Order: sequence, then C-alpha cells, then structure tokens
Amino acid sequence: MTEILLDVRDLTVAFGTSRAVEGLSYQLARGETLAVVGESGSGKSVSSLALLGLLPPRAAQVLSGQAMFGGTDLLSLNDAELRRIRGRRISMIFQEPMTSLTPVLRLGQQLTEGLIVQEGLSARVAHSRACEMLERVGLDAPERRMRQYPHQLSGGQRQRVMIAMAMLVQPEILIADEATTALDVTVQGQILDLIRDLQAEFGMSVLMITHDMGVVAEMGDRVLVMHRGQKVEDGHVSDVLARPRAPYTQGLLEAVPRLGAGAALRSAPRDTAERRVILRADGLRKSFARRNWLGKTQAETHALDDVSFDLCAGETLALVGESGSGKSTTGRAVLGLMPLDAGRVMIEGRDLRDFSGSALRQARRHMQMIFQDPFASLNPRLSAARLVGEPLVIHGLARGQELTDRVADLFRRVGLDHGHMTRYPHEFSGGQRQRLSIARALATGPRFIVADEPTSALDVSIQAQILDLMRGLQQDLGLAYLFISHDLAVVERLAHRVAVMRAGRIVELGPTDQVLHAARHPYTQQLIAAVPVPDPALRRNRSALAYDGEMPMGPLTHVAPDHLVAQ
Amino acid sequence: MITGTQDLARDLANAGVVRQRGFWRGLLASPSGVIGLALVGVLIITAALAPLIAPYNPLQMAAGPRLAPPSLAHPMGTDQFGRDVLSRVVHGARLTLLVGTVAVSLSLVAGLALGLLAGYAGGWLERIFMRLVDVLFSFTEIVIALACLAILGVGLTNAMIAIGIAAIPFYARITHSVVLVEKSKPYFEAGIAAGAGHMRLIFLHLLPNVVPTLIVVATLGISTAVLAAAGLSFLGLGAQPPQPEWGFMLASSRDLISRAPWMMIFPGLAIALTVLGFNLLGDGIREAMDPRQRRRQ
Amino acid sequence: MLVFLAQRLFAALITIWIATIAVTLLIHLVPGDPVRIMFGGFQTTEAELEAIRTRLGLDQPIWRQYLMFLGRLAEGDLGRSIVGNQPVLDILLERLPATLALTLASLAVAIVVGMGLGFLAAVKRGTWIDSTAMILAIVGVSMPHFWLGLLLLFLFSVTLGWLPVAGGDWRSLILPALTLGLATAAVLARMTRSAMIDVLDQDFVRTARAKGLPGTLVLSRHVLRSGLVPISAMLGMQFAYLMGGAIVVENVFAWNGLGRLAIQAVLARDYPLIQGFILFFATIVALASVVIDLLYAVLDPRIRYAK
Amino acid sequence: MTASHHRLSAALLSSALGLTAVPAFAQDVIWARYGDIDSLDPHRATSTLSLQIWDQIYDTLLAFDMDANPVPNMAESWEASEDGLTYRFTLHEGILCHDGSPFTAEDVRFTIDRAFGETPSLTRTSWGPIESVEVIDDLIFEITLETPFAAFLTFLADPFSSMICSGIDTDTFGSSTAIGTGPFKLVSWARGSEIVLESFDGFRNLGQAAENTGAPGFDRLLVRTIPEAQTRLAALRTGTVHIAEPPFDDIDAIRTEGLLDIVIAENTGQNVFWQFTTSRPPFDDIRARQAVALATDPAMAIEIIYGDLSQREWCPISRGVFGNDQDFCEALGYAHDPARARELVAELGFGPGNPLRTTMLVWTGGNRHMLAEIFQAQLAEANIQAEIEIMDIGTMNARVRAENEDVNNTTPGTFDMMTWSWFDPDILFQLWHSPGAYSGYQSPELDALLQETRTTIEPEARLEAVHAVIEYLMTNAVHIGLYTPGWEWVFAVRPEIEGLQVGPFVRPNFLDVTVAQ
Repeated sequence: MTEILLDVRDLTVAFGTSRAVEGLSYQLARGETLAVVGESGSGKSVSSLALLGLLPPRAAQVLSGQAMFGGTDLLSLNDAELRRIRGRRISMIFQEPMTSLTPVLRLGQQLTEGLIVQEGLSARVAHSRACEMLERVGLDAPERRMRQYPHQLSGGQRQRVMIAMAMLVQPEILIADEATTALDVTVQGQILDLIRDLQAEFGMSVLMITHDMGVVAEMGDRVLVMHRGQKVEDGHVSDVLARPRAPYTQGLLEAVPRLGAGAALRSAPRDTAERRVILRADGLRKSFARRNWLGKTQAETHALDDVSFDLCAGETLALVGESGSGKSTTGRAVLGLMPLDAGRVMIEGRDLRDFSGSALRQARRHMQMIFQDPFASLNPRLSAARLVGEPLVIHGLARGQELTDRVADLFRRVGLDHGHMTRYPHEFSGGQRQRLSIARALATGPRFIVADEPTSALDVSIQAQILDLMRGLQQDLGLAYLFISHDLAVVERLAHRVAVMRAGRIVELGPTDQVLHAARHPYTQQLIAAVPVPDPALRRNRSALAYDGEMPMGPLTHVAPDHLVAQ
Repeated sequence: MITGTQDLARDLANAGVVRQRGFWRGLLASPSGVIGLALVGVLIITAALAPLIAPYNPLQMAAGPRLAPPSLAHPMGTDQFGRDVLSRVVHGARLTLLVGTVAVSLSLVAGLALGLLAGYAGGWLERIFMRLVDVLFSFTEIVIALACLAILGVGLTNAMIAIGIAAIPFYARITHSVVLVEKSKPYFEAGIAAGAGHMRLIFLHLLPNVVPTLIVVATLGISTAVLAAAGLSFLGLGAQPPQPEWGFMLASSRDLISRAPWMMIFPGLAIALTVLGFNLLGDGIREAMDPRQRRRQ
Repeated sequence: MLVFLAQRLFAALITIWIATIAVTLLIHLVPGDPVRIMFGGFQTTEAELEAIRTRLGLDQPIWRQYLMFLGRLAEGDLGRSIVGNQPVLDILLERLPATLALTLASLAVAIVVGMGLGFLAAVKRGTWIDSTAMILAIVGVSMPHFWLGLLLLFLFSVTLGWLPVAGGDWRSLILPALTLGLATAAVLARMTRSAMIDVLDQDFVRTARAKGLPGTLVLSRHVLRSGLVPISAMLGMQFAYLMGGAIVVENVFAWNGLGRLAIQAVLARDYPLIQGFILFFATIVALASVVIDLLYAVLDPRIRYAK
Repeated sequence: MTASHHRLSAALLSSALGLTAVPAFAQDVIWARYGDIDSLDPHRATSTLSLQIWDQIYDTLLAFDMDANPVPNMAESWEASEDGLTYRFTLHEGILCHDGSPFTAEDVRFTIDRAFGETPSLTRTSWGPIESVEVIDDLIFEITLETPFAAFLTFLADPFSSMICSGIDTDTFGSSTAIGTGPFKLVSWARGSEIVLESFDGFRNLGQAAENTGAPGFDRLLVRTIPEAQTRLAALRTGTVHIAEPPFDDIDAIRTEGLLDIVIAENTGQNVFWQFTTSRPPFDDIRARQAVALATDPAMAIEIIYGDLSQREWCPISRGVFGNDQDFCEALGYAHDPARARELVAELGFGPGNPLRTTMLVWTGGNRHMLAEIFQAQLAEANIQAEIEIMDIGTMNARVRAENEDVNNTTPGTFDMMTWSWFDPDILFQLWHSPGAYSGYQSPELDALLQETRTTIEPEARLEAVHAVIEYLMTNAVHIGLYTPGWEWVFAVRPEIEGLQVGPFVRPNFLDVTVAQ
C-alpha cells in the first residue's frame, strides 16, 4: 500500500576484523518514521552512515548488502554518484550540535554552500532560501544569524540550524542520528516537536536513530531494535513497546526507569516529628567570574543564588535540574569543597565556616561524597583496599589489623569480595567501582553523603543495583543522601523530597510525590512534560513545553506543608 | 617537537592512560618503540662498555695516519691528529648520555617541583608564577642557555647546567598543565572530601599521577638536551678539547669537510641516531600509552 | 578582538619588561669582576677600569642601575659594545635584517614543506604516503641543524659546486634557509598532521560531506580553514624556535646575523652586547607572537567575536 | 670539462647577480677574511685584522721596505740630534687627505697628541717616551723624546703610527668615518660583513714597496668577513671573492689543482710563544714552566698542522726582527725531552695518578686549537693535565692579565699560547718591563736589561742588550718561543688578480694589483 522508499537488505559492515553491522535488513516507507534503537555499539549509527558512504575511509568496510533507493543501490555508487544523493535527497542531522558545524565559517556560508554547489543556485537565491528556512525552524532574525558563527548560538539553536540545513534541499529522507541526545530535556522536547512538524509539512521519511525508548515511543511509527550489530526485532512501535518478543527488548524495557512508576526504592518515610536536621544550607550564593588574566572580572554567572534547604537524618533529598542549574555546585558547596560568596552551611548546628583547616578535615568524616564517574574518582595509583581504607588512615580511626578488618567489612557491606582488595581500580567493572566509591564514603561512618549523579554513567541494569544498595545502606545505617540527578525517574524511585533547580535557584521544593505529580512551578511542569515516556499511549503534553511566560524566580513560599514554590 | 610535547602531556594526562597495563606489550608492538628501544639500548651499551668496544684510546694521537679514510683498521677513519674516529665516537656516547640525563634530571626535578607547587597552590601565586614561566618560555631555550653560559663561562659542565636551567620553564609548564588536569579529576576532590591534608594530596594523590606523564616527556626531553648540548659544543660553548663530544667533533670537522668528510659524517650520524632513538622511544611510549594515538595510526 | 589584541600586546610588554630586569641582573650574576673580564685588556690601568665602572654605573646600587638602564633604554641607548666600542643598538640593527631574512625564508620553507607534508599525511592517513611523510618528519626532527647544514654544504657547495655560500646575496641564503626550514618543517609536519587529523575526525567534516560537497571543497574550506586555527596558535612558538635555531645555523653558514653576533659576544664575554642581544631577541619574539596572535584571531571567529 | 663548466656558470651567475648592483665599468677586488676589524681608529685596536685595513686607509711617516727596514715615506727626510732625543722631520709636499685638504705637520701633531690624549692609543707606549711635538712650518716638525728610544723610527713605519687628518669628525671617527692619506678612501663599513674602500685619486706612493706611484689600478676594494675557511674557499673557487686565506688542510690540494695562486707572507714578525701565570702555583716554580717547555714538541706539532707553512721559532722574537738569532736561542732553549719533563713534574710532587693540573689558554682560529690539542696530548705524557680554553684574542689578553693579577685565586695557574707581531725587539720591553702588558713575570733585573734595549741606539751594543734579555727570559722560562708565523699569512689568490704583494708584518699591498678581464 505504502511506497517503499528505502530497502536495505543484508547489510554487513566491518571495522577491521570485527563486524559492526551484520545482515541488517529493513524498509522505510514514504512519509513514515522508523526509529532505530539500541545501546552504544549496537551498530545503529554505522548502518546509516554506511548508506551515504560517510564511514571513515579505510577503517570501515561494507562487506555485503544492498540499499535500494529510487531504483539504485546506494552501496554500489561511487563517491561522486553518492554526492548527488547526499544532502539532496537524503539529509542527516547529528548528535553533537556543538561540533557538527564548522566553527570558523559563518552560518550563512554553511547553509548555502550545499545549494550553490549542489543545486547550482545563485548566492542570492540560496541566501533568501536559507533565511526562510531559518525562520521556519524557529530562529529569530535570520539575516543576522546568517552572519553569525556557530559559537554565538546555544546548543538548541545550533541544532535548529542543522535541521534547517538538512531541510533546505527538501530531502526525501531525513536521518536523525541521536539528534537530541546531547540536549537538555526541555530543549530535546522542542526539537522533537520541530522534526515532527517539519515531517508533517514536507512529507519526508525520517530515520530516527536513538538509544532512548522514550524518544522511540514519542516519534516512531515503526521501531527497529538492534543489539551487537544485528536486528533483534522490528515492528510497529505500539506493538514492540507493549509486547516485546525478543528477550533483549524485554530486558531493555524493564530496566528503563519510568517516571510515574512509583517509589520502588524509597526507604520507609520517617515520621516528621522525629526529623532531625543534620545539614542546613542557608542562602548560599556563588558566582563564577570569568576573569581576564589581570584578574579583573569580565563576566559573572550566578551558579548559586540564595539556595536554602534542610537535610534530615535518614532522608534522601534530590536536587534535580538541567545542566548548569547549579545542582552539582550546591553539592560541592555543602561539603565545603568550594568557597561561597554568601550564605552558610550548618552541619549539625555548627557553621562550616567555623571549622579551621584541620578541624574541617576532621569534620569531613561525617560527610562524604559519591561521584558521577566512579573511575575518575578513584586514584588509579592506589589499590582498592588502600582507597577504601584511606579515610580511616587520614582520620586515624584504625591501623594495622584493625584497619584490614574494617576494610574487609566495608567490602562485604557493599557486595565486593574480600579478594578484590588487592586489585586496582582499572581492574573493576563500572558498577564495582561505584561500589568501591560507596565503601570509601562509608568508611568513616558519615551522617550524610552527597551523591552526584551516582548512576548516570552506568548501564540501566547496573543502575538499579546501585540504587538498591544505596537504599539498603540508608535503611541500615540511617544515612541521609543529598542526591543530585537530572533523571526524574531515578529521583522518583529514591528520593523522599525533591528540590528543583533552575539557573542557580531552587524553584520548587517538596515531597517527591507532590513535586513530580502535582507540580506547581511552570518549570517543574515543563521538565516533567519534556521527559519522553516509553509508551506511545502517553505522548507528551506539548502545551506545558510551550510555556512562554516569565518563569517566576522569586523567593520560595509555602503552597502546602513542606511544599515550597518560587513566586 | 617541544610544542607537540606539551599537548602530548596533556593528552596523556587527560586519557589517564599512562598507567595502563600491557604497556611493554604495547611498546614492543609499535615499530617506533622497538626501533627506539634498540637505538637507545645500543647507546647505553656502547657507553657502558666504551673501553671494551673502542679499538683505540680516544685521545691517542697518531693511532693511525692523519686524516685516513675509513678502512678495516679505522672503520670510521682518523682525524687530523691520527686519532681513531670510531673510538672517539664510542667514547662520545658516554658524554652524550651523561649530558642528556644530567640536564634532563636537573630540569625535571626543578620543573616538577615548581609546576607542582604552582598548580597545587593556585591563586595569585600560580598566576604570577606561570606568567613568569611564560615569559621565560618565550625567550626560547637557546637564549636562556646562552645567558647562563655568559654568566658561567663555557665548558661542557656549564653547558649541561645551562641546558638544564633553560628547560626548567618547559618542564614547569608541562607539570603545571598536567597538575591542572589531575586536579580537575574527581579523585583529587575525593581526596579532599575524605579529609586529606596538603602533604597527602600532593605526595599521594598528585605526584604519583603526574610523574608517569613527565617520564614520557623526559624521554623526549633527553633528545632535545642531547641536541642542545651538541649544538653548544658545535658553537664552541660546550665541550672543550680533547673531549670526544660529538658536537665538538663536528665543529672540528668543519674545516676538513672536503678533505675528510668522514669526520663530519660519523659523529653527526651518532647524534642523529641517538636523538632519533629517544624520539622514537618517546613516540613508542606515547603510542603504547595513549589508545587515541594508536587508533590514529 | 580589540581586547584580545590589547591583552596580547600587554603580555608582550610584560615579557620585554621582565627581559630588562633579567639583563640587568645578568651582569651581577657573573662570578668575579665583569669589568675586569671585559676591559682588563692590553695596557689598561686600574684607574681606567674604575672610570669604566663609573661610566657603566656599576658602582651604584642595583635598583639605581636598573633605573639608569631604563632611562638609557628610553633614549634607545643600549650601551656600547666592549669589542670595537660601537653602540650596541647600531650593531644589533645592522644584523637584524640578515636574521630576519633567514628566519622568514626558513619559515616559508617550513610552512610550504612542513604544512604541505603534514596535510597530505593527514588526508592520506594510514597509507604509505602517510608513513613515508612521518618517517621523514621524525628523521628530520632528529637531525641536528648544524649537521644537516654541513651535509648540505658538503653536497651543494663542495661536491657539486652549485651554490656559493658567501657573498650575502640571495643565493647564499638558500642553504641556510633550507637547513633551518627543513628542520622546522619536520616539526611542523607532525603538528600539522596531528591538528588536521583532529579536524578530520570532527563531526563538522562529516556534516560537510553529508551535505554532498565535493571532497576538495570539504578539505579546502572546512578542514584546512579549521586546521589552520590550532596550527597558527603553534606558529608563535615555532617562530621563536626558528629565531633560536638561526643562532646555530648562522654559525654554520657564516650568515652574518644576530646569532653569529650572540655567539661571538658570549665567547668574548662582551656583556653589553649580550644584554642587548637578549633584550632585542625577547622583543622580536614577543612582537612576532603578537603578530601571530593577530593571525590567530583573524582565523578564529571565536576570538574575533569575543566580547 | 665538468669543473670548468661549473666555473663558467658560476662566473656567469656571479656576474649576473653579485655584481649587478655596481656600475658595469667598476672594477672591484674582493678580499675575504675570517674576521672583521675592531675599529677604523688606529688608536683603538691592536688586531692584525684592523691593522691591515688601516694600512689601506692611512699612510705612515716612514715605510718598510720588503726586508722590513724603515725607509722615507710621507717624511722625505729626517735628522736626529746627537743625543738621540730630538728628531726633525720634513714632509713631502702635496700630500692630500681624503677630504681634499693638504696633509701638514699640524696633522702629525694632531695624531700624536691624540695618541697621548684623553683616551690614549692602546699602543701608546710603543710611540716611545715622546715629550713634545713642535710644528716648525707646514712641512717641518720636531719630536722631542725624554730618553733615547731605539725603536722610534721603526715604529713610525708601522700602521700603529698611522697619520690621521685633523679634519675628522670626532663623533663618528673610527666607527663610520675615517680620514687618512692612504691609497683608499672609506666608503662604508657594515660591521661584521663588509668594508667598502674606494681608490683615492689623490694618492701618491712616496715610499711603499710597490712600483705604482699613484692611486691603485682598480676602483674598489671590498673586504668581506667570511669566518669559515671552507666557505672562503668555496667563494674563491666560484669567483665570489678574489683573495682569501684558504683552509690549511686544503693548501696542498689547491697547489696541485693550480687554479688559485698561493701567496705566503714573509717577514711577518709573528711569534707564538708560551707564557705563564707566575703569580701562583704551579708556574711560580720555574720547574713547572720548564716541564711544559720540555714536554712539548712544537716542531712536530707545526709539521702536522701547518706542514711547511710555519717554522720552529726558538727565540722570543720572530725571525726578521732585530736580535733574532736561531743558534743563540736554540742553545738556551728547551729541546723536546719528555723524560726530563716527567722528572721535573715528579720533583714538584705530581705523577701518573696525580697529574699536574692546569689550563692552557688558546686564541681561536688559524688551527691553533688543533696545535693545542697536540700539545695537550704531549703534556699528558709528562703527567701534566691541561684543559684547553679557546677564546678570541681580546678576551685572551684580558684573561691572561686577570690571571696574573688574581693572586688570591686558589685554582691552579694557567699558561697560554700567546701571539704577537712586532717590528722590533721593543716588544719585549712592552711585554715584560714592569708593570708589563699582562702584569706577568717581573723582576728589577729584567727591567734594567729591558731599559737597556730601549735606550741603546748603536746597533751592535743594542744587539748585545737584546740578547741579554733573551737569555734572561729563556733561562728563567718566562717567554718561550714556539713557532712563526702564526696567523693570516697565507693568501689564496684568483688568477685574474695580479700583482698582490704582502709586505712585512702581513700587510697586503694593493698598489700594484690589476684585475684581468
């Protein structure tokens, strides 16, 4: 019934001796969106690059296959012939908007050069077409944009330029290779909407390459799941997501944290009456000044602006927000790892500033940190046992046999073998390394731990294990966590309370269920709305994303007990 | 080469790969590593066993006829005094190795200490210090070395010191940039968070992670030092007669270039091969340690 | 960009300022009595030496000497050379054109050969062209300037008799410029290759190819332009190294520039001349690096349009 | 055929490129030397390189004939008083300065006053004990001495006594201007690279040893600095220069090849000798000095390095200089005797495991460093370990003096291969009479002997006095002759240049030079 535009059969691509893609076949119909999903290294990008001859020369080789497009086999064309198709009938947009545009050339030149070289248009015609398209993709002042350089635009704006560039030639197929992965979640939502609108308007087919099941559910008509270079299964999005047949797809879908799935890992909520505040942040302020080399301030960015919150014993407070919102800065600030411009941090009622250098070091045994990248946060020169034991040595808590015993005990506690003690960090897997970090953080028996994106560098299955471990430890030891994350689904599973940060300020703070399910602040609503959900039935609420009023960024006020919102 | 080295140091530090296992396997798998290792090995053996290898005393005049071309008795010919060029080249290996290691050790230790302190301390101290280093750097090493020699007077020992001093800004700068990379890694902050003191942070966390990268740089640095020393000797500012220093031998071959080209060819070849050896070894180590580099090949 | 340039210019001034301090200190670091070392020649009396000390201001406190030095510097007076008693500035200015000619000619050789080779190797990465170019480059890096010079001298002047090496006309510039240029070309080739490979691996190159642009246009417009940015950043240092290398090469070829002067001055311990040379050299390198920064800024819009 | 082809093309190239800047009719002679002059001012330098150029720009009252005897030149006649204290000179008429003014007795007085003035000539003691200069008229003047001075007339033939015209600009004189009465006018001096001289039409040859009585027979003399011997040779071969000192090791080949003429200077007056820092150990002990002399074999060393271009010189003054007598000196000298040297060294308490350490200072250039290496090896056999330090002559002069004066220095004393060229044994007075040029060895006895050589005018008596000084210097091992000549005395000349003569004391004379087309 529908016209098959692209028919790929038995595509095999090799990198040296290893096969990145093996025997891949699929079809793309006119006007449809095919989502190709898989983890990194599954061959999903390679397969599409191979179609257009964009694989790195010599390193990669197409061993077999056919790709019929309008009666010709793309794989049999030489470079000159392919060029007539590339950027004319098939366009691509890529993952990194920061690096996908040539930094030293004006946008105008980059937008029009294809039209001039390929279509033989005059510079003036190409210019006006480019301006029109810039306007179409939602960029203001297109004439000015044409004269700008890539670095003068934000990431989202650059991705819009990339899309404009791809759409200028009105291609039959648009290949979007992880086109939204590097963007913040709200920007991602906007870009996905733009692609959908353009598809509706121009009627092209879209090949959407992604690792995000949410994006698949949101965009795809059909989905193709890849694993280790091979097709695992394909079919209509609603079928595959609802009733995955391949075990791999099932596992993948199960591990994906879903917002709204509930408090699976949350430890038992404590009675509010017993709440004992162990950490109080009070009006934290910090601005990073870009100084010139004379030390004169040139520009200031407010990383923290009047940030206040409490953390009680045994509870998990999540700090969420997009990149640059100040959540990591807050984490470092409360540990005294960074001097503040104003405000104070109270640890069990004592101002952190009152501690002198050595007293501060002593105080650190009560507060520890777990980092995002478990490998980078472990000194590669020290053995696992020394790493875990180091805080004990520093604080003079144990020596000799006692030290060994306590370290062994910590290993057991985080689920590592005794035999792991003599190994070095690079000999551990990612999940094991994060366990090591946790063991180290636990060594001095701290009251609270700042966990900065502790699971975002891990695969989804490992992620769950680590969250499980953290919850268990909280239960057993009465630890408090300041949990920093951009992933609302993860936060929902672990946190008792959530603080939403934007531009260095907390805009909403309250119990997890209230913040995530009855958000009061438009920004929180936007954040939640932007999260793609791996369920085609639950497509995002586009109106929340389109919020274009002024975001209230004033002081926090109570809207309910324990629930504060910026006015 | 120098500019490249700074990037190399930062790359290595960023990659955090200096500590990777299978280093020797990697080194032996790269052609540059093998050839470099072989050349440097030959140099070290030659230097160690010079009296056994050299057929004559390097200072003995009239060991053969004057200015004799290469022959079985004198494979590299003789010089204007009838000294055996081969014996001189063989003994020259000792001086070369000595100059290379002493000069590099001097600049490495001083540069490491300065760069480490500035990088660790941060703030105004760092700013002023690094500015000063930048300035010295732009004087270029040869001019600093000339200034040192103008103060100290000429001679091989002074040349060695001068080369060592001249390279301090370079090592300080590299150390500083590596320290900055290491300092920005979370493990360093993890150390602070664990409550470690200054000494612990510097000597347990920073130093062990900075030194391996610096060792790589120093390997390349030896080639620079050897070249510089030969250059100064060539200019008459370094080795003095009758030292069989290669650069000096080249200088004294200048007037005989048409009559006895072997006097110019062999010491020059010795310098070039030595420098090539250390450069290849450095490249080999770089390849063995930095997967990014390996991929590029 | 004006701010950027002002900063670079200021940095250059700081360099020169520190150079003035360094050269003032230089003479005080000399062990023994520099005046006696310099002037204690044939038939000079102690009274004459004392007069010289007074004339040079060496009997003054050191800060005073520094101020005097600055004062004279402001009038363009760098003192007088010991050997021949000529004004140092005159001598330096007289030698400058020769060194600049050599340095610039070498730079041209280095850029044409080195960047050409490096670019070719990067584009033909992994082929025999790449390997050959890189073997040439590492051999070139390892080759001492002065030996290469002697070899070229032996080949072209002594054996073949093609190129005269004396006379000071442009033909006698060929061999020294080739020597210095080739040695630098080897360094530049490695840097260029590495910079170009970085660029070739960048996403925007793929973007340009995905647009269907012909390969030559991708290379010339997107790759080369972008690769020139990091390379131009390295050129400043390369210029300084060329100037330094010129000191050696000038001595091989008896090229009558600042480098020969410097060695003669060191051997003769002609301190005013050494001081003048260091100051002069630092100034040229500093100013050259400003010029190269300007080039860098022109090539890189991120700097050109920085506020 | 190939060689001549190259030569031809090189000649074409050089005429096309090298000389195009010059008007086609100009005839240039290009003379390349290893180094540059220090100054154009005859009172401000002592190097042979400088002196050779002064000789072209300035003229002297007397001149040397080819046998190094002083003969009338600018001064056509003179009379000495009975007591030898007053000399009355008469100048030739019509001598012209380069600025066109006539040269008169006033200019003579100007020159002598300048030599003793505020910044006196570096060689002022060589002028002798001049008390006054009295100008009688334009052409006649009288010089009065405090004491008789035997070397007075010979000095007036030496370029150190070059006559300077009083019209000089005192600010630029010596560095960019010079006015004399010599055969060439100064056009320009680019330091370190080139001196351009132009034939002076107004020149008259009044006494110089040349046939030409007027201005030189070509237009310009270009004196270039080309430090590398091989470079000079290449330049000679390609015709870029006409006259230059060739590399010593190539001289045989050049002679065989026959393209270039080799001109060797005679009567150079040059003497290379040992002297020692006698103010501190080890050379405060005569045995150490003698050991050095006995351990070294100059004859063998110069044979290796210079072949027949140099000769063993036993005396402290050179062959051709008044008082030189090889037999007399050899009898007093130290023939090569390493065994005896070892004995003396052993007496001083040194031996094979514990060599006598010292430093040998050597003047750079002229293959002297090679000679030094041979001496170094010879000394090593007598258990004397000598470091070599090579430096330019100016530095060496200063260094030797500083070594002598630095009494409190605890490092071993040095010795040096010193070089001097002089026309008269009066050099010994300047070197050794207290305080001495180098503040070296001094004794009242020696001072008395030296004074005698100065004030004794009568030749036979003076010869005796000179011999007495020589005997004293040699038996005390203070000044030990090595060889002669020692620097810049070999010239390779292209065939198109004819008539180049090298006068006494290595002064090339261009008056008879012609350039073949």
